[in-house]
Amino acid sequence: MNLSATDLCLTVDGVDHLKDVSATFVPGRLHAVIGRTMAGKTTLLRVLAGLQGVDSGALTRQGADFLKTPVWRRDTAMVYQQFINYPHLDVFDNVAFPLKRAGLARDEIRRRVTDSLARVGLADFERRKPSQLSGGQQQRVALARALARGTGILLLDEPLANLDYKLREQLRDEFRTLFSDQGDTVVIYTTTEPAEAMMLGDVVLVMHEGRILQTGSPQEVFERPATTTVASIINDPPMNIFTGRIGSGQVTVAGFQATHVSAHLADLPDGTYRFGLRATDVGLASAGVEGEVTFVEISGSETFVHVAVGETPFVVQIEGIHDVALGDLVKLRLRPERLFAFDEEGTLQRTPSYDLTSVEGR
Amino acid sequence: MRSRLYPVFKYTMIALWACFVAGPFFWAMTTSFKDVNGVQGGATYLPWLQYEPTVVGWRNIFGGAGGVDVMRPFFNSAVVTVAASAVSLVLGSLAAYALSRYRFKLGFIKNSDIVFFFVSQRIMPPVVLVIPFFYLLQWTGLLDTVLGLVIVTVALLLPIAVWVMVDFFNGIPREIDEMAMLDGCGPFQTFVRAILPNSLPGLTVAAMFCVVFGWNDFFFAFRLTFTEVQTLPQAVVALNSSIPPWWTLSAAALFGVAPLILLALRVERYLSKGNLSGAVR
Amino acid sequence: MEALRRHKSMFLLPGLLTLALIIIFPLLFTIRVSFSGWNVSNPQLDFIGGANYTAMLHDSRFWASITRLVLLAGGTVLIQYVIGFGMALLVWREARGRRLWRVLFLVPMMTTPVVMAAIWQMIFHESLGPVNDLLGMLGLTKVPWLTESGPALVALMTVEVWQWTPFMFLLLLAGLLSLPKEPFMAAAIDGAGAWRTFRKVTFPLMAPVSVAAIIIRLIEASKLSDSVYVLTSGGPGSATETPGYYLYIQGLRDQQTGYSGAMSLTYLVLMIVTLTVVAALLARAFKLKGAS
Amino acid sequence: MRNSSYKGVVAAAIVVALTATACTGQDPVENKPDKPALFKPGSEISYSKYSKSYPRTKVKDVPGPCSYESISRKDYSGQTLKIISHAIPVIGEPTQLHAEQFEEITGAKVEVINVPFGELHQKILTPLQAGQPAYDVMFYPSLWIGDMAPHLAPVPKKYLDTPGMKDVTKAYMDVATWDGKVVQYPVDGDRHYLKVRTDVLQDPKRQAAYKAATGKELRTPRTWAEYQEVAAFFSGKDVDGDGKPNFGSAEVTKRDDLTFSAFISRAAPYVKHPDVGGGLFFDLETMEPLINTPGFVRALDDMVKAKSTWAPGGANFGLGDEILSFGGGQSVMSYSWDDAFIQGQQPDGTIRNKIGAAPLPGSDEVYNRTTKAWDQKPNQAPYFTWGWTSAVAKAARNQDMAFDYLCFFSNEANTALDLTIGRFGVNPYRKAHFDAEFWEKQGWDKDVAESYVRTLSGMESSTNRVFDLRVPGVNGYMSALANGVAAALAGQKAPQRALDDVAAEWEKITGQIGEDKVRSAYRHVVALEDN
Repeated sequence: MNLSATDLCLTVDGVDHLKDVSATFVPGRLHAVIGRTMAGKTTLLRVLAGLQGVDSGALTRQGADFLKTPVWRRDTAMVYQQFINYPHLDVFDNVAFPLKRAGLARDEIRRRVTDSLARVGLADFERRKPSQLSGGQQQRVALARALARGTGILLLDEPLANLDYKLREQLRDEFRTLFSDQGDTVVIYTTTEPAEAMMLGDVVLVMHEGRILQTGSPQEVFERPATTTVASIINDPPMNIFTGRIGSGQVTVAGFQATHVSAHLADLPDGTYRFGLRATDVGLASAGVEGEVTFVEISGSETFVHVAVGETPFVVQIEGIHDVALGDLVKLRLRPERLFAFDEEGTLQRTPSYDLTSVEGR
Repeated sequence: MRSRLYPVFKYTMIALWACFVAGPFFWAMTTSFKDVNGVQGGATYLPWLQYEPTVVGWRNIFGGAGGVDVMRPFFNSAVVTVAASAVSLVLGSLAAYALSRYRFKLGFIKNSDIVFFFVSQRIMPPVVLVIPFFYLLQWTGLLDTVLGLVIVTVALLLPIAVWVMVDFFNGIPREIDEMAMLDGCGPFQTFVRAILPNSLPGLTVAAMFCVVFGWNDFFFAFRLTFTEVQTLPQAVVALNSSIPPWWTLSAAALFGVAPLILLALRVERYLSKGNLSGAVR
Repeated sequence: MEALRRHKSMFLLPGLLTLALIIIFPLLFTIRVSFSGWNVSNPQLDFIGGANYTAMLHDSRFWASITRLVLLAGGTVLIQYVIGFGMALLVWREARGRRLWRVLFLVPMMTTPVVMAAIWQMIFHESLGPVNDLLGMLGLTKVPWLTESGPALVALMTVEVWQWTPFMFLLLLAGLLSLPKEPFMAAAIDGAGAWRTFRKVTFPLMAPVSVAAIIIRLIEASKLSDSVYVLTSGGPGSATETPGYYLYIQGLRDQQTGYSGAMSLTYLVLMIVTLTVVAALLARAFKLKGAS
Repeated sequence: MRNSSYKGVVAAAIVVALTATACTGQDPVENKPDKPALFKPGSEISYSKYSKSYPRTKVKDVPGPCSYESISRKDYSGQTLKIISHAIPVIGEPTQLHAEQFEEITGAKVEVINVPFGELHQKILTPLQAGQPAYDVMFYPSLWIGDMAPHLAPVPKKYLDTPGMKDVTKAYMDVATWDGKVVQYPVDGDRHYLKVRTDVLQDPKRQAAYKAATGKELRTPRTWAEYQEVAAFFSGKDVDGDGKPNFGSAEVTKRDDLTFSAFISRAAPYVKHPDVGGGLFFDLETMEPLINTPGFVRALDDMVKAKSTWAPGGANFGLGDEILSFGGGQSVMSYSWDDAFIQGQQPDGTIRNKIGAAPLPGSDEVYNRTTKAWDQKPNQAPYFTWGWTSAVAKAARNQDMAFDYLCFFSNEANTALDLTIGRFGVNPYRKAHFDAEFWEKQGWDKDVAESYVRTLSGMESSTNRVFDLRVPGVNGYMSALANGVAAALAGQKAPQRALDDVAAEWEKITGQIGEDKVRSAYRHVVALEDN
């Protein structure tokens, strides 16, 4: 029942859309594919769905060559970022469409449609046309259609991306229930939002420039990002990545004495490293690395202060509202025990021992 | 901001143009109720006041000596137009769908070249085509048959259908096709169940163009048929003699253009909704 | 959708092959016949080399008809564009009886050109037609509409403008109706007047539609012959003869099939080249204007 | 494979379609035995039941093989006769009318196609040349005989022996004959002659005024020079007091209409020298065109000068315009076929019985192409302009039925009625038609009827006749000629230059068709002229 991709490659006009992508997707688990825009997530889904061919590589399902199976026999449902529904059909018929194609009995169709519309909270909207619904409702219709079929593979391509913030949060929470019981279905969910991936994914795949950089449980990926790129992708705001030196028990950044070398880095030989530090682990202080404030963002109860230390940008996330002005010179305090250390190529060397309870939601 | 004179200007222009547009219909209408006495003395406009109206022109177009029988030509025109339009719409939509959704490459020939090939057929002057068509139909035994005329008319209409439909399909998100396929439709089912139902406005516009150009074709129908497939324009032109009976000619002309005027009334809302906009971009 | 490679030709081929079959034979036939002496009393595919083409080079009537067509088509299409655009603008938004006007303005293009040309022939009749009668009421002299070169050309252009302005109107109205609203709001906020809005917003936005509509009409106008046939028969003299009509005379009426084949091909090639060039020029001209 | 099965379906559909059409075709011709006649011998025949626009006139069915009585014995039920004819009404309307009658009395189904003049030649000839049995019976201008003859069925003896055929004048039997065989079925006799308003030309007051102005007697013009003087005198004057100006001359001048015939009428007396044979349009020996010789040029000069005497639009008159202009009283004189005259004599016409017929104007000198000099002698040359004729295609499925239709079309009763309806375009071609009494019965004044009959029969007895250029490709020659004439009338070319160009064009056409082919056809024409 596994869906296995081996060394999938696809190049279009000289740009790698997929590069040596190998992964195994297991039924009953939700695979969250996280990556920035253009990372190849959508392409991967389209290849899995059969909407897009590949240059090389293999795709097997239950041991059979899945690449040869045409789209309409792949037993796959897909929910698009852009709330795609059949404009000419009403909500009920939209959801019933695949069921009719599958040749189900009328009663069964009615039962399943009603059921899945109820699950997405659209029970009273059966006879509306998609154009008469809000964006969130349209996406629910698409979701209901995908769920109603009970397909072997369910693909969700950034289903929340085009919704406003509140709806997104609301639907995200609903998704957790919706996907909690997926039995034999391989669920693959792409997103650019670390929180979504962490919350929903049983397995997280990190993609960048057509490659899968890391696969693992959310904790694993979050705690042990294999590279600086992964580290930056799976954190929001992206993890601060900067170059520093370890020497004489001190970490030096941009010529400033930043902090002492914490225990988990103690066995590293002296030299130049790339360090990663989450925005929450940087603070403003009276002493430390000095930089200039370039931008201040206030979001709810938090303030994000963007600071340029020489060429290196930092984001500092602090509780409460702070009176910092553009152009101010500030000093950054780096929490030494939270430093991720990578070598100069960006490969993970040391991670901080992490307190799991601080990961949101888990 | 606008000056108060603007509405005056606006409705004056509209009225002037409306008069110009309606003029020939008015003239044909008034002439169709004249007879030789009403015509010979010079231009007259109003029945009873300026001439004694008769229905002789109208009677003459329904058979009888000295007139034409428009009913059979009407039927022929309708059959040929509907059949050729239907074939063109089917073949044209299929081809347009392919050209809108798939990429073709044959040497240096790409999609846009194929679209151009279709559309460029409109550039062919009918007079260039008609002689070869004559022999083509003769060799296939299709001269003077409805089928032969339909085939030839398809050549005229297919480019129009492709032109309108390619752009219309381009305006329908591809994701709908993809979703239909994911939902278990093969390519053909996808086209029929997911795309066509969403293409009704485009199909209406394409159908209207097909019907207009099919119905109004005189040249091919005239030269590729002998007696069996007289179409309406032929019946009207049969009255264009050295001494044309203007009243009968007018009545026949009005009868011949009436169906499409009724069509215009029915499809105006489709046309005005901007459904064509894709086709002109 | 590469997995569908196998299916795509299934959609394309029926239409493409049908058209190719219907079109390619006539083209080949015309090419072949243009090298033959096929005429009314010798209907055979013999081979006479390029004699037809040589004769054509010296056929001043043919070349005159081409020049005339360029002027006629260019002139009428320009007039159609201006009027069509004007009328589309007038009934685009708020206008009393908008639907009525829209339908009425469409009607002429729905009518059969040969049939309506017969009606126009009555209208332009010098002694029995209403045009001269109305001119007389206005105290103007009668115009020999169909018997003198200048008036005959005017009459012909009038018929063409009547018949096909609706097509222009339709395309331009469709274009106007699909314009985005934002630029107009922006212009309104800027306090732009009607004329400025038109010049800076409407016209540039309509440029692609305009180019397409003009090209489409030019293509159709290049075939102009039906109305010539009924209205003036190319007369007086050959003052209103277009290539389409001259080809008809040579190829069909006088059955100089071989010779008309040579002219047909030349005409076709000239039209394709001219229209391609015109299309490119128009696209550039409108783009420049739109940018300024 | 889906693909191939799909193609298979298409191929099968095409095959089915082709077979279907191929099978619906020719049924074997097997004429049924005669049925009882529907008419008693000598029944009264009238058209009034077919349309209100027909005169109430009744004539007797003249017994004979073509009569209503005889034809109504035939049983052609289940058969179809396909006919092509000119547009309605000229010749097209009688074709239709007699088709309807033929259907009624024989049970045949008759399909008539009416085609505008400009299309007729091509529409008939293309299928004939392609071997396509499109039409059984064809009506067309008789001068196309050179193009049509190879495809026509000779008239069987049975029909040649009918009394109606025997009564056809020699000129029109000649016109119907090709290579010694009668291949066309005469249904119309045509010629150009002069038509004048006698109420104007014979009005003493006007005669005096004319004399005062020009020093000459006002009379029916006998030469083209006189014609021009008279026309110029009346042009622009209101002669009938209706408040609108009248004009001198109405002529057919529209290029693609029948201008070439008008021009030949004007040229005839200048170019047809009674003592010079061997061709008028060509020198039969060398096949060199004579169309640019001084006689023709003089005629074109005349015609250009005549422009000032034409009504508005007169420079683009088709035959229909000419008919309405003279027949409606707008123009004082006109020359062409009978139509304008018959139109003027319509019962409700404004100039009924105010008109007269006369031979075409002649000339005071005639060009002698052998001596290349003008001979000073009065000359008249009647022009037997083409008229409508009919024929049966060799490929006609049922020749009997086709000829029976023509025989019925032209039976005495039908012809008598057709002759009186101007728009039918059927004109006297039998000796019996040259009878003033017949026309007086239609309400014509005696002198009108007599001038008409005298003019027509006078032409028959002339020995200096001009015929059309009845050779293959005649349309090409005539359209070249019309182009030249039109160019001169439009002022685009001087007459000599215009006709030089026509001559060059003619040589080219002759080259294309083949000199021998044209010569052997032209020989027949010359034989008629040089009688």
